[in-house]
Amino acid sequence: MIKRLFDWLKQPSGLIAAGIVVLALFGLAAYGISWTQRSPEQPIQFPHNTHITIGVQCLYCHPSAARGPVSGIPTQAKCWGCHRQIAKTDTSPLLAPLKQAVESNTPIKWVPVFHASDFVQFNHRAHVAAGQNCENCHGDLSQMTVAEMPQVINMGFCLKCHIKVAGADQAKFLKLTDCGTCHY
Amino acid sequence: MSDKFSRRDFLKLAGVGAATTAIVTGCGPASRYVQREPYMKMPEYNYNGLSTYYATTCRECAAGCGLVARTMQGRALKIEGNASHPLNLGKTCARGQATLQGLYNPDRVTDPIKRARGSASAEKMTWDAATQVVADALKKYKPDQIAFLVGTAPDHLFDLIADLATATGMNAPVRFGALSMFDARATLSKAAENLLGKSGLPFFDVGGAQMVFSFGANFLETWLSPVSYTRGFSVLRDGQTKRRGNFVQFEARMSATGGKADEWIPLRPGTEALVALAIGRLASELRGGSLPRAFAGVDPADAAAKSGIKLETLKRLANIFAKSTGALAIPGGAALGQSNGLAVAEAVLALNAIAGNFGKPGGVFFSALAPTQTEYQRPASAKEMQDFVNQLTAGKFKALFVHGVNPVFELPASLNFKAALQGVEQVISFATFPDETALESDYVFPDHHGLESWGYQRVATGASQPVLSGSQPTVVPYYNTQATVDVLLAATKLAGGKFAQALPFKDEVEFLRSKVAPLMSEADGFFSALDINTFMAYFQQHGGWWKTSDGRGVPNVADILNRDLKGAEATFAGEGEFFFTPFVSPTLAEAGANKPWLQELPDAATTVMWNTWVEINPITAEELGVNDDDVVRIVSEVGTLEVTVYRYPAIRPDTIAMPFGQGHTAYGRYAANRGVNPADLLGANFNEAGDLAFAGMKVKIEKTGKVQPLSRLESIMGVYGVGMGKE
Amino acid sequence: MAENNKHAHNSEGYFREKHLMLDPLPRGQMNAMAMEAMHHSTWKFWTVFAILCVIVAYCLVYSWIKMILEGLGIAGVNRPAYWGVFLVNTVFWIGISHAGTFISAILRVFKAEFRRPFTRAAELMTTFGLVQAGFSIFMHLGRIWLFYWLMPYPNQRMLWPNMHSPLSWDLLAITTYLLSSTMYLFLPLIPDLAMARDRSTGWRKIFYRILALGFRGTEGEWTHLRNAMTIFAFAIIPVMFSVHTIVSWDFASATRPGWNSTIFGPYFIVGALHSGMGAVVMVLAIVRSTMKNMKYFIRPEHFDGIGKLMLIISMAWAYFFFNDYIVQWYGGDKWTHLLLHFHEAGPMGWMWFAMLICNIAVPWALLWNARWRAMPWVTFAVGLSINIGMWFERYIIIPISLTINRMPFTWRMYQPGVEIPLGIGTLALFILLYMSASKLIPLIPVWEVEEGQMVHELKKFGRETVVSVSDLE
Amino acid sequence: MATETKPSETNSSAEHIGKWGMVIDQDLCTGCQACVAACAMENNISFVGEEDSGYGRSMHWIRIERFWEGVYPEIKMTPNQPMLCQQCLSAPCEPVCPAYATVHSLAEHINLQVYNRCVGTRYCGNNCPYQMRSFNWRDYERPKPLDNQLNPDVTVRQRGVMEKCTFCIQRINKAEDAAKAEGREIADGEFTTACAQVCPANAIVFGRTDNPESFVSQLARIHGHGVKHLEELGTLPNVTYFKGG
Repeated sequence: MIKRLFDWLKQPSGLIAAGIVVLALFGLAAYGISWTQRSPEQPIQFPHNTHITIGVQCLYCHPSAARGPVSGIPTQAKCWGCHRQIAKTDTSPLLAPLKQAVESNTPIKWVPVFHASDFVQFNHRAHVAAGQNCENCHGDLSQMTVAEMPQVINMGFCLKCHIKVAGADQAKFLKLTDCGTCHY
Repeated sequence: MSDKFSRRDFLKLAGVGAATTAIVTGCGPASRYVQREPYMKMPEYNYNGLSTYYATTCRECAAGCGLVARTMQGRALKIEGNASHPLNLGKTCARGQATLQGLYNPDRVTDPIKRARGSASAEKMTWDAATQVVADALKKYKPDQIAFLVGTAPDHLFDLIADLATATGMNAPVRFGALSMFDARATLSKAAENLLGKSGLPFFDVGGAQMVFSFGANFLETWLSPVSYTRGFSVLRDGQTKRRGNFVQFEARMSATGGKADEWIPLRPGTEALVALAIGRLASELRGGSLPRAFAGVDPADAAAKSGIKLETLKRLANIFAKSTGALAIPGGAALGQSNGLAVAEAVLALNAIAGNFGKPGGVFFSALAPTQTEYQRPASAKEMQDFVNQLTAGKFKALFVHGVNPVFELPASLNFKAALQGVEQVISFATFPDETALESDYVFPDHHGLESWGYQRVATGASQPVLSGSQPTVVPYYNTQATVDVLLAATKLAGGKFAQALPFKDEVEFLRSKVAPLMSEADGFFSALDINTFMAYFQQHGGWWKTSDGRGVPNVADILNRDLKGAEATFAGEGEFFFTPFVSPTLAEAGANKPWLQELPDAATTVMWNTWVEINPITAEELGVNDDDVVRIVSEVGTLEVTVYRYPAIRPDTIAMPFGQGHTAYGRYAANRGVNPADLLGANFNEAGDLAFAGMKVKIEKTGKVQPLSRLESIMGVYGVGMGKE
Repeated sequence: MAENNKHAHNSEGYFREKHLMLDPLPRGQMNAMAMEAMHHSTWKFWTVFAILCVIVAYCLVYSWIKMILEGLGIAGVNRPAYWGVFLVNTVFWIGISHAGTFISAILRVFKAEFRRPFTRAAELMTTFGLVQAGFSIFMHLGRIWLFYWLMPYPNQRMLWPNMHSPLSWDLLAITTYLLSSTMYLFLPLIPDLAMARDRSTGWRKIFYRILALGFRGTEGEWTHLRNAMTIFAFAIIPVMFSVHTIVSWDFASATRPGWNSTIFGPYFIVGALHSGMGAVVMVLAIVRSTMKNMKYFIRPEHFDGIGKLMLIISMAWAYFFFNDYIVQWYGGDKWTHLLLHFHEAGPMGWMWFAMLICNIAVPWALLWNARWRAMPWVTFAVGLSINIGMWFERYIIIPISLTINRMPFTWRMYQPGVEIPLGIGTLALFILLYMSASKLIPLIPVWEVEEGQMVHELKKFGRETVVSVSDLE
Repeated sequence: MATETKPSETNSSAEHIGKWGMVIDQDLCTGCQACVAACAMENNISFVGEEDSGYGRSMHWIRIERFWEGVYPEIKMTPNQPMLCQQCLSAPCEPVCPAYATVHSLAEHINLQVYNRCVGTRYCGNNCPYQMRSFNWRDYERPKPLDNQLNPDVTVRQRGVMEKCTFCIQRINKAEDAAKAEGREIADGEFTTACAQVCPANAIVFGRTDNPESFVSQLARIHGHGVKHLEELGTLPNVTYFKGG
């Protein structure tokens, strides 16, 4: 009966059927991969681009990036500091959640996009101090509304940059490629 | 908010298991499963991902060490010692480290509850209702029908209740704790009163000494202020900047402290006084001159015979004591917990007179009294507790408030505190954890955990200067608990009348300020301020207030040797061939048993974890025909216990020892129904000073044939050669 | 073969019934016999088969999944015995797998004629044994779902396996051995598959047709096959030696008392052959007694031949054991002395003595005698005792030696937990595979037997009758 | 069990000095277990319960060993011996790991354990002469809300992963980062490991061994008789013991 299967596969309809199956499988795989890389739903479609175009510095809202491991999400007190003075706040539907949150004094549940795994000890401070610009990893947010992943950020991505930065400096190379620098 | 934030955030960090491996390839899908709630208004001294440190005071025992709590985003992460705190200089003991496991213990009392006594089930109440209950109790009963039972620590709650009592004619609050019972503090202060002129807690400057004779004092484990005494010990041992000091331990069972001694003298229990006096006599003979009256009464040969120490050993020790500079003799531990405990204390104190070290470095002092304190307030002795229990039984008290102490577990079974509670109409416990006493009360109105609460605590001993150690909340209260002080204040307001007048305070903090305010006018404090706000700010920042000057009292020892000291031997209650020596587990002690990591810490002497054992000399074990891990029944005059045998090579063959700390019937999942409680064997025997003669019993041992293996860290093969085959 | 007691019988008839090579049957009949053995299976067979399936399902599949989900806690491993029965079984199965190659490759290379009927049975053992070894070593991993990190493959982390570690070599060596031994099993199989193809119908026919690769038995095909087999026979011998040497380095290159011993390489190989021969003889005895027509193919002469080998290997093993012991003792390291003492006098001392009895005393006592040697059940018993003894030996080397280290504070005994069902599971799976194989492929390399029969004859020199072989090439 | 170190050996060449080191004065150690508790709290070590801890599966990264000398009544406890990962400069655990999960940090000169690379062959555990590696035999339960105290600077380990003392590398990195931020070198005693920080008897001291002025180096000079355990194996430990007495 194996023979019969082969014969059936040889004729055109069989070939087409096989082709369809293969394509379906590839499609599914592609969808799955893209799904893992899509940026998540946020409570507010926060427009980074507008804020950047009016000249707000990244570190204004994420000050911890210059001081500690995590950049942190701004407190809504900070948002309100400006937005209470902007008429648009009361009108814009985009800002309604913020208004509502501030009035009801409930926190806004943001969903982190850039997310170091549990076993990676990432420190923003060192990278900012080393003169890395935010966009090197986070992409050009002046082109985005909500934050998105410009590229897969994994150990390969980190290492490539670390090796480049270290250059010929042996001590630096050792420290920047040391497992113990990030994993403990 | 903030602690909520952190908890959510923490699910990520703590997300072991699938998450960790699912995202080995880096970020991506995992990020979708987390939500983050930012602070509403972040404190301006705070940054995301950076820790904040708060100074506070350790509540794990009454010593009052200063702590610094590392917190991040509303969670307490780690406890460190407060480096500037004069008592512990940045160090802590294991219990202090494990405080966090109490704070985040899964078995805390989460809400105020009402229960039928002894029943596990309980119904939750609102705090308003709870306050009303307290207020009613205050109003309903005559002041002298209301009793307060609080922990050993002389803290702000004690002051508040004391003020209330004096203002309203209630009974003064009773302070008690197992540690103070096993420390035999009453005996020490009585001996001081008899010999050193005034009642007080003596302080032994181990650090300054060169040759320490310790009669049963387990000062490296739980005795009085273990951390500060351990610091002293490390100075004693320091052989680089000075000559390395030596140390001899007299005790029937080698404690962890005795294990560090250069020489361990296993004397017969009850003969400590004799031995001390004999050494005193021999030493003063060596010194020459007239023989002091204190030692005249004792015959060294006789002492040697009774104590089982060779006479030449006594002579040698006496010689060492007489010749060495900076000799110091310390009475404590099981030596005092005998019928002749007071005699022992006096004899040993008298021994110091030969060294003539009173009030000198490396000698005996009176502990520095805490600021604004005029005299030493010692916690209730066991005898006083017995009277208290009798009053309860007699129904003298209608309402009993319990805080910070667990008498049902800690008091000897023979005192039968549990039954005594039947004589009380209303028992209200303020316990943070569901301990045995809370289980036997009608209401539990849980207090904050120490790391969540305000307060201060007087340092009774251990520091050379007067110290008032301060507490502040390091994290937001995790459960629906309330500070007992606040509850009482609110209740007194509801009760009105003289209650309300007695405590005219808005809340706990205001009360604290009123108590701390006088310190601003005190001399040579290490900080001061002109207004109370600044002062309180410093007080919290530094974790308390202390003087820069030495506050230790110099004893008046005019004719200390010019009296008759009776070297009476101890009498032992109950018949049986073995002296019974309970000792306090250094890690579990009063309140450690519900903290899993303290359970998993090996005992310093036996390396046993998670259970209770009885230490029996291998020779004795052979005679009895029992082996390691065999379960034996121990019969005292008041009770019996079944406990596993540990063949302990460093204990007298006629003595057995058991750790105190396990054997809870409640107190959370890690403590409940684990091990046994030696307090169930202890009879109501006291020494002259009213302290419990816990080491003053003789017991029988019976085989049960059962076997229950102990978890030890050590290898029984490697350390004792068991099962290694004959060479 | 039978010279040693020809004085007893010198008759030609005696030689023939004893000597497979001397009473040839027509090819057709012999093929038919092999096929019949393959097709014919009793209810007993199927009951055993079913029981084994249940055992595998519970002991192997269920227990393993449970262990993966709950962690190694349900096994008996602890500190200091980080390795336990899993590694014991791994070494044990690799040892079993050695016999196959040894018999078929080495005996083939040395043209030992008595090998012919049971080369395949031995080669099957190699392959199936290696499968069990692989299972056992994967069971022992703490995070088995990451096993692929042990394989060298390019990745963006720029991470490679650590080639300093014997475990990495293990992985390579075992995979190499598995592949080559499978090939080596397959090559001699081709003519028989072709034979089976021509004698069967239905799905079997398709099955054999696919496997037989269209072998038709032309002269050219035979030459190619012979060359291929010769090449493999020579090539696989060093692989075999390397595999167990590397396994031994897992221990020899560690800094533990009782482990870092220079003799471990050859010691382990001899040990492997020891248990392997034992296993082969057991399999043959079972096959002979249970399968149809096998009494014709497998005869006392074969047990006699294997028996001699077993005796020699047992002596070699004894020598290496003594050598290892004496060298370690002479080394004078205090921890090693403790360990040696612990082996004999410790709580597991009985195992140490049992090992010596099973591995040395029993074979030496029973295999000296030619008549006993030729009795299948005797050699079966000896094989069994040798396998038990060799399992004990590995148990002593791994968990028991791990008990004693340089930190007496940590010494602790080891009690196996879920290892026991998992071990039984691997054994059951091994038997199961073997049983199914016995029904799918001819267990007897019929063509080799025929080949042998073609070239054997009895020659009379004066009063002496001898078996002579005229070589093919 | 241990041999004396001659100063010539310790100061011979760079890779024999290392970077971070610890000295432990056994004469001071009272066996109070404070270091064990502190280590557990700092490094998210899970507790294993009575049964497993009795079967040699306790996860302590530091354990205090004590033996007995003599027989009653002339019996003595040997000086308490806190054993932790000796952070060997030539460590037996490193070459045997097939996955490079335990590697030598060429930047910090200590032995790293990379939890997320570990596949759990446990070969390192066998090969550690000090038996100072603990394995996650199960996913040990940490009931809520106990997980609140977990230190975010330290990975929480999964079942099937080997772990060991890291010389509190999270503190090392933090201190180095802080020093870098202020453009200076780390001062001696600026930070220390959890065990050294808590030790009430000051028996444990941690610091830079490659800096002759650091407190550890000075201590090592003062007590001439420092002992490195199992040094005859050539592991070059970074922890020195003073027997004292």
